[in-house]
Amino acid sequence: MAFLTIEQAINQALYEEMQRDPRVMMMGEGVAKSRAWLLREFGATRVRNTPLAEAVVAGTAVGAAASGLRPVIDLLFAPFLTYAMDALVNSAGKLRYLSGGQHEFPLVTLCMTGSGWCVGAQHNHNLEAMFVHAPGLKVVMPSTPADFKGLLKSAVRDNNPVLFFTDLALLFEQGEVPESADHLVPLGLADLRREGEDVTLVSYGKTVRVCLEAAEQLSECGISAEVIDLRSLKPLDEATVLKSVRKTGRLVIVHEASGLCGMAAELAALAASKAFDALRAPVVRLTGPDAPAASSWVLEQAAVPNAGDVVSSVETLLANRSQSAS
Amino acid sequence: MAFLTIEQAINQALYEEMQRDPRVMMMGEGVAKSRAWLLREFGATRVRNTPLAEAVVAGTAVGAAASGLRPVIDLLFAPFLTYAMDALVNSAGKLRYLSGGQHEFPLVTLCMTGSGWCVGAQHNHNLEAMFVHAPGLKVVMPSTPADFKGLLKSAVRDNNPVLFFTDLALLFEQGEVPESADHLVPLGLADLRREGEDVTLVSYGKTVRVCLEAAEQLSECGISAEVIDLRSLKPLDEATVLKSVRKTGRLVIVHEASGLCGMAAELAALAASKAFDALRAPVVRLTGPDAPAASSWVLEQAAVPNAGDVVSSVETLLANRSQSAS
Amino acid sequence: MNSLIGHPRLRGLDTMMLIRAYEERLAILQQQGAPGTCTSVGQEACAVGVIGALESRDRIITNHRSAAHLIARGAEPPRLMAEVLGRVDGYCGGRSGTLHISASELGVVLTSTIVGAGLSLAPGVALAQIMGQGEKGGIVAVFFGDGAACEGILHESLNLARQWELPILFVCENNQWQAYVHRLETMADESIFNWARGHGLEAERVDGNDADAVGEVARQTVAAIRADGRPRFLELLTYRQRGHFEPDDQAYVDKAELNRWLNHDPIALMRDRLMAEGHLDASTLASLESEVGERIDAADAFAQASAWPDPKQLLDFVYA
Amino acid sequence: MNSLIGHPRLRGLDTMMLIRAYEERLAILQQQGAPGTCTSVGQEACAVGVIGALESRDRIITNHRSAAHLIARGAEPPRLMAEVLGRVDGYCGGRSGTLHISASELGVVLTSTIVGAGLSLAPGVALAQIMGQGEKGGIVAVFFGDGAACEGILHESLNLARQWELPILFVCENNQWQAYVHRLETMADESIFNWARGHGLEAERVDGNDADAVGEVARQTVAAIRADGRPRFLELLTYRQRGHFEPDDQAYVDKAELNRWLNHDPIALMRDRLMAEGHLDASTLASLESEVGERIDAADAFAQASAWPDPKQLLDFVYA
Ligand SMILES: Cc1ncc(C[n+]2csc(CCOP(=O)(O)OP(=O)(O)O)c2C)c(N)n1
Ligand SMILES: Cc1ncc(C[n+]2csc(CCOP(=O)(O)OP(=O)(O)O)c2C)c(N)n1
Ligand SMILES: [Mg+2]
Ligand SMILES: [Mg+2]
Repeated sequence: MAFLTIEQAINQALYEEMQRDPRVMMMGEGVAKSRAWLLREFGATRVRNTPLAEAVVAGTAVGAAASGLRPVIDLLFAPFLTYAMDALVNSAGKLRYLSGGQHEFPLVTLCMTGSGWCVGAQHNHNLEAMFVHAPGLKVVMPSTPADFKGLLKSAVRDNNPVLFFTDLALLFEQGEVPESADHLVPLGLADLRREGEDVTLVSYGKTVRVCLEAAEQLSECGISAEVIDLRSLKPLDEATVLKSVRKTGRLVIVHEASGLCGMAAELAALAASKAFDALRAPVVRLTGPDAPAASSWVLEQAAVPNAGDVVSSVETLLANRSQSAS
Repeated sequence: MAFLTIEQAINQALYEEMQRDPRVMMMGEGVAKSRAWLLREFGATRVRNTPLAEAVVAGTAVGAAASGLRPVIDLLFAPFLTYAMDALVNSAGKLRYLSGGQHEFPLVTLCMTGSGWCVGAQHNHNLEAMFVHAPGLKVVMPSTPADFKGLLKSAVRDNNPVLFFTDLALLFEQGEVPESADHLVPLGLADLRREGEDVTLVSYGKTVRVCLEAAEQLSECGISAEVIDLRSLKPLDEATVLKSVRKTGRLVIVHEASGLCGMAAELAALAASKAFDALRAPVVRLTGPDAPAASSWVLEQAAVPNAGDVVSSVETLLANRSQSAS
Repeated sequence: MNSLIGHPRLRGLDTMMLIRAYEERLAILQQQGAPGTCTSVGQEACAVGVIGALESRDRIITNHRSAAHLIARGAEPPRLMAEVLGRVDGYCGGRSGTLHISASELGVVLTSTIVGAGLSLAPGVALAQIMGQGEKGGIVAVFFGDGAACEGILHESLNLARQWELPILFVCENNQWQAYVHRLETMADESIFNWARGHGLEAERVDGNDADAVGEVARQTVAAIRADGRPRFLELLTYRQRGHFEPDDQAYVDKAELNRWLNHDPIALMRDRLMAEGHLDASTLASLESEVGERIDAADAFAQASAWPDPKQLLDFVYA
Repeated sequence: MNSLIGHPRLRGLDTMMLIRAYEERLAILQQQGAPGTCTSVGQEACAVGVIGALESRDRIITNHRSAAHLIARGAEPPRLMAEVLGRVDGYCGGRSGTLHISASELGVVLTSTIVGAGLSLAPGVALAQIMGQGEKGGIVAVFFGDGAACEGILHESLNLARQWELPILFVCENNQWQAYVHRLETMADESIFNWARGHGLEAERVDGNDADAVGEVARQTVAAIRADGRPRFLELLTYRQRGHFEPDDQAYVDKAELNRWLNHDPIALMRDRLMAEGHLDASTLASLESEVGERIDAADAFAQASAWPDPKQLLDFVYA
């Protein structure tokens, strides 16, 4: 085991995959500087700075992926994906299908998002749900160094386009990471981060920590919360979520992204359709508001669900425990 | 009352609003041809063909809206919005907030989508949920000529950016439309299209008709279905949906868009959190698959929920009626 | 290929006739209820001229108006027609329909109907070529319209191709129309190739209805790209004879302009020239015509007989 | 404005000094925990020269590197600084922070930090002007970087502005850097203004560190736009002295290049020239400097004393 930051875990995953497979290459505005180490190791042919031109960078990755390379592109901040939307949604997501399976798109798109840097809504916008909604794409948003490494490696090896979101606030978090170059975390598998009986807390990215903190606090009041870290948003590990909901009968979903048509909506719908009989209380969504992220620290923080919010939601849910128990 | 197609209702709304307010103007690739009537009436200054450059067309509309005009842009098919995503999501949706309220964006974006034309996923992609998810935008998708007219007029008068989706398959449907130039349908108000007791069918756009057909068929088996046409996806008329769900205890949501993080997820989550106590059966989502739309007629049609699907879902829900009744 | 074809330019004529007949048949099928198409009627010389200058190791990116490019590259009308009709024997198993037909086996890859998307994809295909994927020395020819040239992606694509020295032949078929808008309404300049020159690319403009002229400049340009690996740009002046998408009454089209171009039809031009030069006589022409007609009849019969896809396979090919 | 300022060019110098002092203070605040900023240190002459040529009826669109434009237009450092710190007295009530400061009251509208977004917005602002909104005869000056010039939106914006004859002054501050990438890595050509010329726009390139030279060409260009309503393009050659975003050690920067430009600092250049010409002496300079210092101290105090926004108002201004 090594003790790495998430930043380091990402770099290690990229290094190992580039080492393993000469078809893996990187492109993006400044990648050859931000990942100078990779440039030194693998040279300027495989680690390429690009012009500020997200549309053609993404399109180039799509074209390259269909032609035998395995590109990883870094588009920096998630809102900049709006410039690359045609390449990602209409090309990467659809041209395999529309061609009757002629093309594969082993392509990873890296980007960052999340509050904590006072940069405002044009850098801080958790828009992962847009890509979950779009067909043909996979979406990953891990929360621990080990998962960042293991999922990024799996993403690079996947033959489909994968959107890989990094919550900026996690970048310098540290954690144990298996050293093996074969440490892979499969796409589509959630991680049960804490077992519990009374309520299921589901989250991904930065707010997993919020849920873990809340679970800790809840345990002090005798409430046992199960915490699931989705890690992959698509494919979604429905089984793990449903199993937990069936056990606890209560579901609280927590994320920083806006609520409307977000992942919490998807999970609530999942529970309401496939674990309805087991639900013992209303499903609760704790999400960011339907508002752009403000830069001002106090507003930025006010928009993110925190452990206190989770605790009080759970307490409300369980207040009527005796009544609603079946 | 006039008897109009949806195409005519749209044109009439545009005509009346341009007549009423000289700040209303239109831009888009071919609008001066597809709406030659408006060109003749209002001249080339207010009805403008554009180059194929969706990004700058949308950006221009955003800039014009903030500067005193009230632009309506026609971006043709919904997937082409991917080129206009920065202007819509990052500028129109966020610059009011980020500027602390300095700007308003009275701006309508028209586009078409939906199956029935064998044009495939790059013309047929119901991506309205992406814009519901994005803050600062409003989203409308009507189903009747009267609503097209009344909602488009309201959209033009609204001081926020409105995405206005037209399901192509409806374009030549006919219906009664109030003649008054003041016929407005407010954004954010659903329409209870049919009253019922046993189940609530919620839909929007083309599949409203599917639900009405299903309700008719169900009535023949003695099942009474309530049908709600959302009309506005954002703002969403939560009250009408919740009231109905509280009455019937059963909810089936039907749309053509993909399911993951779509409107059906949002509505299911709404019911599971705010009408949980009234729910008597699992919430059902009948949506398009997580797949691009194929061109081939049979595949295209297979991807759209039909009345038979709705009927059999409802029958399944009600099969256990006695057991699950509280 | 027809056994009557002695002279190589006759082969070009024959291909243009096949393209024309194929698309005219599609227009008829459309009137009988088949999906509409964007025909390349009037632009056949662009496809035949440029694609004739390419080799099998090269890659081609086309767009919504793809039939000429596909057939010039050797695509079989039966499978094309089956695709347009949405049948299993189509190149894409019916999933594409007419608007995004890829035929990787022919090197026609990644067809997108999003205007300008080909320009975003081409650098990646070329990058893979110079990074050792596929056969050595291949180049990419990307076909796009005057309308696509107005999309911002042109600028990004030209800049990247130049900066990274990607072996791309940019082929702008300037057919004067962008759906229902004349290009003079959307661009103040007469020429598009100046935009490429602004990027420092070598760029030429040529009569796109003259297959000989297109072939000549294309051969030179392809040779130059192969020699130094740098991108180059061709603007082919041509005209969209049948309107944007079948059916199109072209009521909005200036009849005088249309007639000028009809009188400069690429097939008639080549036919008359070959006859004048003694490479073609009336009876050979008649045989070519009848063989083309037979091929199209056969394609039509094949396509109509082809099965519909199985709805159970709706979800095939979403993910790899 | 300082009472010591007799000569109009002294006002320009004073403004540049104010901008510099303001941004250097922000850099210090950043080290103390305030949010980082993209300073325009080294580029002050671009702002002062161009904005000095505009009138109040004109509109300005800036970007992430906005302080010089805002202050040159008359924005008050206390309210700017409060905005950077996220406080209620900022121009945007703390919602923007440093990256998207609009000040509509000054005609600085629609600031987006998305690189190139200003280019998409400018035609709409200009369109409103020529369609009778706002004061008659106004133009739009849109500032953007060499990096933004690589985005496809440049092409679309130039083409639309030309085609619709929109009164836009495109101002490209070519500061040689695009975040951490040198522009020679992203564009093969020495010049950006050739791209505009490829679009048929009149375009000039000028030393962006010489406020006199910028002012001269800007005045001529603005007059020309006002006369015929057509867009024009200026490329201002300048340099980003402090790196991309505070803090930035610039380890990746070529020291020789940086030094060349430090030796051609816009403030020093103007100061020395005014002294040489007898418009400025050492004691006046010292007074100007100390007044600037006082203004910045006051701004700092104001900003730090300004209240934080109320979280209860989190949802204000999402919808109109
Ligand atoms: C981004 C986008 N916008 C609009 C369309 C609709 N559309 C399809 S073809 C076409 C005209 C394209 O003109 P041009 O590029 O000149 O090609 P041509 O059709 O003339 O061959 C349009 C507007 C589209 N498919 N994609
Ligand atoms: C679309 C987009 N891509 C990337 C960024 C991140 N970013 C912010 S400023 C900047 C550099 C822009 O370079 P340039 O346009 O030359 O302006 P400069 O910073 O040099 O003033 C980058 C890459 C962004 N804000 N928006
Ligand atoms: Mg054209
Ligand atoms: Mg720069």
